[in-house]
Formats: sequence, structure tokens, C-alpha cells
Amino acid sequence: MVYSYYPGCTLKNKAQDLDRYARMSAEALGFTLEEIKEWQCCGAVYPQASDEIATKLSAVRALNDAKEKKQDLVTLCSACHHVIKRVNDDMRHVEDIRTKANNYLKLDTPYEGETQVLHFLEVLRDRVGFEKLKEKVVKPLTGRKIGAYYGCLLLRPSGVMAFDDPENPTIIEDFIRALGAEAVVYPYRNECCGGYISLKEKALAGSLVDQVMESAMDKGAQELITACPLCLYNLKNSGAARKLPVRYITELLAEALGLMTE
Amino acid sequence: MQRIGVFVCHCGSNIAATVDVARVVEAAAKEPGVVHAEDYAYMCSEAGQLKIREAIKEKNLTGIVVCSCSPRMHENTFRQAAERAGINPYMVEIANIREHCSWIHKDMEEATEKAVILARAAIAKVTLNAPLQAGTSRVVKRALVIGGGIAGIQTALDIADAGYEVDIVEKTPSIGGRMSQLDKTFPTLDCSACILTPKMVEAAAHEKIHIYTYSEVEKVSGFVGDFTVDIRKKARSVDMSKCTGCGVCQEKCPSKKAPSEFNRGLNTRSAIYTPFAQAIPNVPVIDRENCIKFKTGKCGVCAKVCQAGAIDYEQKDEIVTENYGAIVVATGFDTIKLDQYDEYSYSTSPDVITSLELERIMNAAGPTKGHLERMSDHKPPKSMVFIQCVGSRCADKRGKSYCSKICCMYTAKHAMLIRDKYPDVEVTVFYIDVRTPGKNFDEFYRRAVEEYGVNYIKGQVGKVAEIGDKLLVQGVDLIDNKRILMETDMVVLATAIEPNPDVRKIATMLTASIDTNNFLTESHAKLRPVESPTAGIFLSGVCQGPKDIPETVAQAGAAAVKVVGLLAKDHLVTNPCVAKSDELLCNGCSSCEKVCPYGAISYVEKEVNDHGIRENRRVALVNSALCQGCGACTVACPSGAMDLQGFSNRQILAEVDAICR
Amino acid sequence: MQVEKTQEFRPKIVAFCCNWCSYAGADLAGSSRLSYPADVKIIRVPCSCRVNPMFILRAFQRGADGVILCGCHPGDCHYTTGNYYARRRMTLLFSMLDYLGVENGRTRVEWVSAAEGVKFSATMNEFVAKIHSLGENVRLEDLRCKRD
Amino acid sequence: MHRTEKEQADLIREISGVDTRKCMKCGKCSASCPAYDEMDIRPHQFVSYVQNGDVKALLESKSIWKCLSCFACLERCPRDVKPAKLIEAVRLMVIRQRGEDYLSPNEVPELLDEELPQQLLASAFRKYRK
Repeated sequence: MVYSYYPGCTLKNKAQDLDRYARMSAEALGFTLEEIKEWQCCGAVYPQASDEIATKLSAVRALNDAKEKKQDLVTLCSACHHVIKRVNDDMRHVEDIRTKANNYLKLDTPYEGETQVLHFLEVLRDRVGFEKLKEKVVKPLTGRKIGAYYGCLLLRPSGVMAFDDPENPTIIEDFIRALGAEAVVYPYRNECCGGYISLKEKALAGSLVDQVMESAMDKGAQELITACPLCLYNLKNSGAARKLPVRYITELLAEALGLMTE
Repeated sequence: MQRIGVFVCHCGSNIAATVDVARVVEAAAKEPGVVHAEDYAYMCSEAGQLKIREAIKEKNLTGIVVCSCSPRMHENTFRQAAERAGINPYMVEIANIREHCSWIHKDMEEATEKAVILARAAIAKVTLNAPLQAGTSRVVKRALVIGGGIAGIQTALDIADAGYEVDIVEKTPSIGGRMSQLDKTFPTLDCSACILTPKMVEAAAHEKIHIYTYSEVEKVSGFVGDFTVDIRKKARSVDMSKCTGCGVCQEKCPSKKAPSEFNRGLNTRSAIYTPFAQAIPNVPVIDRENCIKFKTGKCGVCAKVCQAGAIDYEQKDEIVTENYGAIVVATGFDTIKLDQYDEYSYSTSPDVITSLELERIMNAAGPTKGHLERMSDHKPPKSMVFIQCVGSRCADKRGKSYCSKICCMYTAKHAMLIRDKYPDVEVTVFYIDVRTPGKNFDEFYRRAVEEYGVNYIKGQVGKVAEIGDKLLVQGVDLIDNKRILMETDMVVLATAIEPNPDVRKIATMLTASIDTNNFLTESHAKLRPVESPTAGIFLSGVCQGPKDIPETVAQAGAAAVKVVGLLAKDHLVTNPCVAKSDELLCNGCSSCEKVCPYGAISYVEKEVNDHGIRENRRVALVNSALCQGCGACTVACPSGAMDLQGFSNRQILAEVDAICR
Repeated sequence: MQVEKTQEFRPKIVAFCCNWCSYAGADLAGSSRLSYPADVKIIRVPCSCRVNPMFILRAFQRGADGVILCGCHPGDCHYTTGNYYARRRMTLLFSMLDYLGVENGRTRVEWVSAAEGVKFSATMNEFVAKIHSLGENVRLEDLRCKRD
Repeated sequence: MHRTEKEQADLIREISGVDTRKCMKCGKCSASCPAYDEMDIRPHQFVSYVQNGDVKALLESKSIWKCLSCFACLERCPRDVKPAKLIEAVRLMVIRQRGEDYLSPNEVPELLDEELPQQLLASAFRKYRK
């Protein structure tokens, strides 16, 4: 199975691990991530205003590229996933945005939201299956207590993202269990890490990260995993010193699949 | 040639403010066949009706049109007026110029123009009306009540006390309903069981009441006065005639892991069980899904210990068919599922509970024997938080659009009871609005605040998070405009109520209409609140809309009076607007017979005289006692032989023509 | 002003409403003061299944610009199955009308319960707007049997 | 172009797509907001300020730079009001109309560190600048 793949700017730079281990794991699990040509930055935040069109175009280009290849579009970074899924929803349901975006892009056939956008985790859950994944694990992570950090962008708004229950998600926990580790459920796993605010509002971001860390430690987590480079950065660099190690979901996956080269 | 009179009602200013009634009169008077037209302030008043009667007599009218409110309001009034003046009541047509015109339009010109057109359509129709004679049908002097909660019990008692037979069908093993799960009741704090149990006993002992528990309505046919109902008596696996209710079987049953429905899953019960100690009948049932004997074939402990020999593993479901003159729906409510509201940690923390669960915890017969304690570690709480409107008043997909009505009061009750019994426990209520319309209700709520020191904070809670063995409640105080982060031991969610999920199935069987929230629709929101628009179907309790106990009991009594009023009649006048076949046009194809939902059409071999030619033909015959007048057959008929009296093809076409003129 | 008024397109719209659900829904729209254009005129029928395709053809023949049929929601029919018959009949009729040149937008079946005053009004507003966008039903004009 | 406060409120409603009349004033948006304590005008107040046409105060509010766009208010609102979209609309109004950027390229070098992901800069520029 071949999927179109949109890595996004950060995965080509600071978050190369997230990208590299995803590709390796995909091959091991029997699917291929085929990077789309000439992708542009998704903009990292979804433009909420109804009159913003130009800022959504790079997402539409990526979506159309996948459509032309008749492939589903897979993303990894939470921000890219959020932006692309929501823009796709706009292209499907908001006539005004669809018309204007197509007018700008002048495609041969207009893009109307045909592409299915999947997060890497959704591919694992819905296409590969966590049971199947479990069978492929060669180095089960037995005994490790791992907390999932979802953040906000993957889950909300749930109506559009349709990723998981926005208040009590289970997909990353199921993923952790499939890899043989113990999933630690803690209440702040879906609260914001501070996002872009950490650039200028250090104190606010710090208090949010502390809350997440404290909550995860309170429930007995020994390490955290996330899908988002910005979450990872904030969790590591904001707030108090008392911290759990944070890694990408794909690092953990590669480790359990025995793909880590040490 | 018909002589038509047209009567235009002002309805005070309801119609006259937007419709120029004088112009309607003027326009109507010019229509062919109209020999009289006038307007009056209130046509439905005695004086208005007198005007109609006088005009009928003076002008020798053969038919009348009243331009007024909806025919659903006053069609009968005017039909009776016509009949008193000596013309057939079905020679009356209503032009609805209030609900369909004056109330929805603002522009006088536009509304008047429309009123004239509606009047013309009614005139065109009445010109083609023919006198109709209503037939009669029998009334079975027995009522069925679906649901054995306080609503159903009260309705049944009131009907039975009036001297009529009543059957109660209850789905669970005992009557009692939600009220039997409550600990105390507002605003007087009487013990719920103490006031309910005598009613349950009275119902069970009443010679006119028959109770089917662990039973469900399976099929309904017939119509007002004469319904035929199939009741499925689910296999109890216990012979009711032999069981003495000693309870040994429940004690000895080795399978004790089934969640107790009665205690809202807070503890478990045995596989053979009665839901609660005061259950009526006091005869257990075997829950076959959890019974070891039924699962593996081994066990049989209950049969061994039963001295009465009442256990019967071979028992089968039984269908009972009964006839009823009236059916009362009293199917009640449940709380909504909270799996969509996990910002309050209901799925993850056992110390976050619903108010109904708290009732069980507070109850001496409940899972904690009435001790207030946390379900996680069985420690008594030092502080508690109540969150109001969870799932009520929601415009999103998760919740319900309506106010559940009872939550403000029961939360005040819970808060007060806890402060009374455990004065050291801090109680905080987060509210959006406190709604206390009802006798002594606001006083009750104020007592909770002023005498019992319950802390009310205005502002909905955003999140409840488990931190250590505490719950962190994150909210705001909208009055102080301040963040609230409050550690507490227990959180109680005032969960929205919704109609019993089975009600949709039941409403479909009864062809009773239901609204988008699954509440049964009443015939008129103000004037006929306990009747369904479907004749012979009555509504009791929360199945019609959120209600507290006093309102439920009042409505249950009202429904009973309506049933008694129906059963007191020896026969009913049937709707004469039924189908009729023209045997000369009928080609005997059976198309009509196939679409009739009532089996009202049969075919007979008959000699007909077709313009002098006598021959035997197979023709359709409508049984007017069975026909309900839907008209499905009239459209199915390929030869145009079948027509509906009162809504004939010619009449409807005349209306179409008048509107499109 | 007056000249404008007479030139303004005032569509003729016939709404067949079943007595039990939609007619009551229209009553509720009225008592809730939920307005919709006066162009809509309602004819009460006992059930949506009483509506003979002939009635609708006649309406278009007489110059109606739109016809809407409202009945109880599927499963809620007062007569159990009437609305299913109506739905099937109308599907056929509407496709035939479309073939004859009466666009699909001019005909509509909608389920409105007795409690759905809001839906009734919204449906009528929508339908009238649709008829306005389609304009006068000129295509059948030539086929109309004119009396004079 | 000069707009009255009422016109500005209408513009905010238009670009946000928010119907402020749907609000039942329960405060759940503010109760859910992680940045609540940093805000001078709180999420629930944004709704009533726009409803009442008090736009000037909103344009001067520091809250528009504190909103995380985490959508907690939007997700949990029982009335589907979407306060986050209102805040975004006000922020856009400020950076579009007054050209008042909250972040200048000159500040960036000293805010950078070794691990800082590109995504952070991209989103901050989107949120803070025209």
C-alpha cells in the first residue's frame, strides 16, 4: 500500500527523527510513505477567519496532488495534520472557500475535498490494525510506563478532526499497548502545551507544561510520547526542571519493531 | 345549487390586526354559490355561533365556510353549530386564516390577499361537500397502561377507582420505576419509598388492576375504543403461582457478578434476583445471560434450594392478546449516557457520579447502605462539587436542547441533605441559572444556601481532573470574574434526562407522534396536554416532557380522567370521512386492497347495473367501521373508482384550482 | 413603488400537508409566529398518501410555480405506512415532471412533525427561495389548458 | 476606512462566522481556557462584548495575544458559539487594520534556541503578523 506523504517543514529539519522512523516503520509494516512533490509549508496554524483563502492554498495543493495520484494523504506533525484536515473539510463543505480556492489554483479539474487525510496513527489503527502491529513487534517494551500526550490539535475540533474522543482519547494508549508497554492515562493529556505562545509568553507556556508533566507523573508515567514537534519542544523546554523524557511516537514504534540502530 | 354562507372571524386582533376582514367578506360574497357573508369579533363565542345558526336558518344555507383559526382548534365547534341549525355537520369547511396567515405575515396587503385565496379554496371545496353520516363503533371497557412507574401506577389507580379494568405492562421485573430508586423527594424531603410503596401495594391489590411485569408490548392494532394488543410475558424462569418470595434462591445463587440495574451499576446482584426489597411482585426472575445454569448447563442451585419448587428453567416467553378501549403511555425516562462528556472524567473516575447514582448511595438500601462515601476507596468525602446542566440546554450534538427541569431542585435537595447529615462536608454547586418555579421551590433552594451554607457559584465547570486521590475542578466564578481551581473528593453531575429509549418503538406501534427529542407529542400544548393526536392514546408522566413527581402525578390523574371519559361511552361516533368505491368504475384489480393498512377493503361478487346492463362483477367493498380514512387506496386505484368522502378528488382539485386561479 | 410591486414575481405555491403531522407543524409555526412567504397556500389532506399525482399535475397545469408535499417522518405515519406510499409515488412523479420540463427544484417532499414548527417555516422559506431562483414556471405555460 | 463600533462588531461576526446570540452565558469557555488568568478580557466576555458592540476594548485587549488557539472553548461550548473564532477575528482586525504586529523579525534572533522547531516560528508569524 502506498500513501502520499506530507512531511511538513519541521520534519525536514528539527524533527528528522519523527520523519525517519516513520518511513522505516512503515516499510516494516508493509506500507510506503511517498513524499509528495513540491510541498509547501502548511502555515502551521489553521486560518479560522472565513475570509482567509490564500493561507489555505498550500494545503489544497498537497491535497490535490494526492488526489491526482489517487492516494490517501498521510501526515505526522499535529499542526500539519490539523491544518490539512480542516482545509480539506472546508473544500468539501464550504462553497465559498471551495470556489475561491479553485479560482486561485486554476486546476484542470477543481478540487472538492476528494482526498482522504489520515494521520500516521490513523493508518496504524484503521489500515494496519493494532492487532497486526502487535504481531510485528520484535522488541516488546514490556514493563515501561508510557503516557500519551495528545495536545489539542489532533483532537479538536472533534467534529472536523474525527480523530478520537476529544476528552478521553484512546488511540495512542492502544498504540502503546500494542508495543507491549503499559499505557498511563492521565487527565491533562489533551490540554494545550502552549503551542506557538511559548515564543513570547514563556511563563504561560511553562505553567501549562508543568501541569501536563505533574499530571502524567501523578498517574505514574515514566516517559511521554507525542506526535508533534512543537509539543515535544515545549514539553522539553518550558516550565520547571522536573521532567519526564519525551519522545516521538515513531521513535517508540521503530524501537519496538527492532529498527533502532544504536 | 348550494347556498353557502361565509363567516370571517376577527379573533379579536389576532386575525383582524393583519387581515382586512371586511375585504375578505367582500371578496367571499362575490364567489359563486355564496349567498351570505359576514364578519364577527369571535366566531367561536356563543354570540358568534348564534350568528351562524341564524344565518343558516334565515338564508336557507346548505353549507358554511368559517374563516378563522386552525380546524384543529374549532372545526368541531362549528360543525356542532351547523348541526344545531339543522344542516349536516360535514357541510362545514374551515379556512385557516390565523395560524396559516395572520400570525405569520406582517404585511396587511399580503395577508389579506392570502386570506381571500384561502377563503376561496374553502368555498370551492364546500360547494362539493355532501352530507355524511357518522357510524358508531364499540368501546372495550378496559385500559392498558404501558409503564409501571409512578405515572403508570397513578393513572391505573385512578382508572380502576372509577370502576374500569386496567392492565399495567412493565418491562422490568417490578413496578415502581425511577421513583423507587430515589432516596428523598423535594421540596418536603419525604422518603420516596415511604410514599411510593403504599401506591405499589394498592395497585397490586386492586381488583380492577392486572399487572404484567417483565413484559413488553409487542404489537398493537385497531383504533380508539377497540385496540388489540399483543403482550410478551418474558420467561421469568420462576413460576409466579408457586414462589413464596422467601429469597433463599437469591442468597444461594453462586453467580453474583451482574451489575445491579437498580443500583445503577454501583454494585452487583445475583443472576436470580428481584430488583429491590419492596419489589412488586416479590417474585424473582432469572437473568439468563448471567445464570450459570443457562450458560453452562451446570448449577441448578436455585432449583435445589427452592422449597416451593417454583424454579422453571424450561419456561418460555408467552404472548397474551388483549383488547383495550384506551392506551396510556407512561414509559418515563432515563439519564443520558455520559461517554461524550469526559471533560468531567465520568468514564475515568469512580468518584465522578450522576445524581441518580448519588440517590442510590444516599439510600439506606443502596450499595453503601446509605453511608456517603467515595466509590473508589469507600472513604467519606470532605468536600463535594455538584455540576448543573450536564447535557441539558445544549445546542451541540452531545446533549439535549431542553432544560431537564428537575435538576436544580434535586441538587438543592442533595446539597441540603448532605449538609444536614454531614455538616463537615463542604458542598459547592456550579450553576448556570437556578430554576425553581414551583410551590415552595425557591424557598427550598434558598434554605439550602442560607440555612445549610451550600456554596453556589455561577459558572459552568470546564474540566474535572484526577490529581492524586482528589478531583481538581476547573471553573470560573462569573460574578467575581475569577478562576476557580478547587480540589474536591466527589463530583456529582446533574445529568440530562431523556425519554426511555424504548418509547420510539412503542410510539411507532401506536402511531402516536413523537418530537425530535423522542418526547411524545400532545394533541394541543395547552388545551389537550395528556392526549396524543392519535385518538385513544394518552400520555402520562415524563414520556411527554420533563416533569417532577407532583406534576407527574397530576398529569397521571388527568390522563386517567380522559381515559375514563372515553370508557364511559357505550359507543364512539366514527369518522365518516372514509373511502368509498364506485362499483361501476371498479375493475376488481385489488390494488386498493393491497395498500390498505387496516384490511378494510374486501372484494365481493356482486350484480351491478351498468347503464342497463346487469352483470356479476368482482368489486371492492369498503368496511366503513374499519376504514380510518387515510386515502392510500384512492391513489392506488387505477380506474378512479375509489374516492375519499370529505376529501374527494373533486374537492381537492377545486381547492387547487382556487389557489392557482 | 406600486409599479414595482405588480412587476415583482409572486410565485404560486401549493403545499399539501397531512393532517396529523405537517398541518399541525404549520399550525405550530403559526402560533410560534415563525414567518414564511404568503405565496405558500396549504391544502389539508388526511395523509400524504392521499395526494394523487393528478393533484400536482393539475396545480402545474393551472400555473403553480412549485408544489411541496409534507408528511409525517418515516415510521411516524398516523396510518403506519402512508408516507412510504407517498414517497414512492412522488419519486416517480417528480422524475416524470422533470422530463416534462418542470425542474426538480419545483417539487419537493419533506417530512415535518407536529412539533417541528421551526422546520416547517424553514422548509417553506427555503422552498420559496428556490422557486424564486428558478423564476416563473414558464415551461408548462404553453401546455396549460386555459379556459378562455 | 472608518467604521463605527457597531460596524466593527458586525465585521467580527462576519469574519468569525460566530452568532453571538447563541450564547447562554454559562461561562464554560472561560472555565475551559488554559490562558484564562493571563487574559484581561475573558473568552466569555468576548462573546458579550461583541454582542454589545464594545469593540474598542477588545481591540486594546491583551487577551488576543494570549489565546492559544487550543480550541478547548470551542469544543466544550454547549451552545456551539466558538469564542476562539471571535478572538481570532479581533486579532486579525488589529493586525490587518492597524498594522500593529505583535512580533517583529528583529526580535526573532534572541528568541531562538537550538531546538526550536520551524513550526513554532511559522505559527507565531501567522498569529502575530499580517
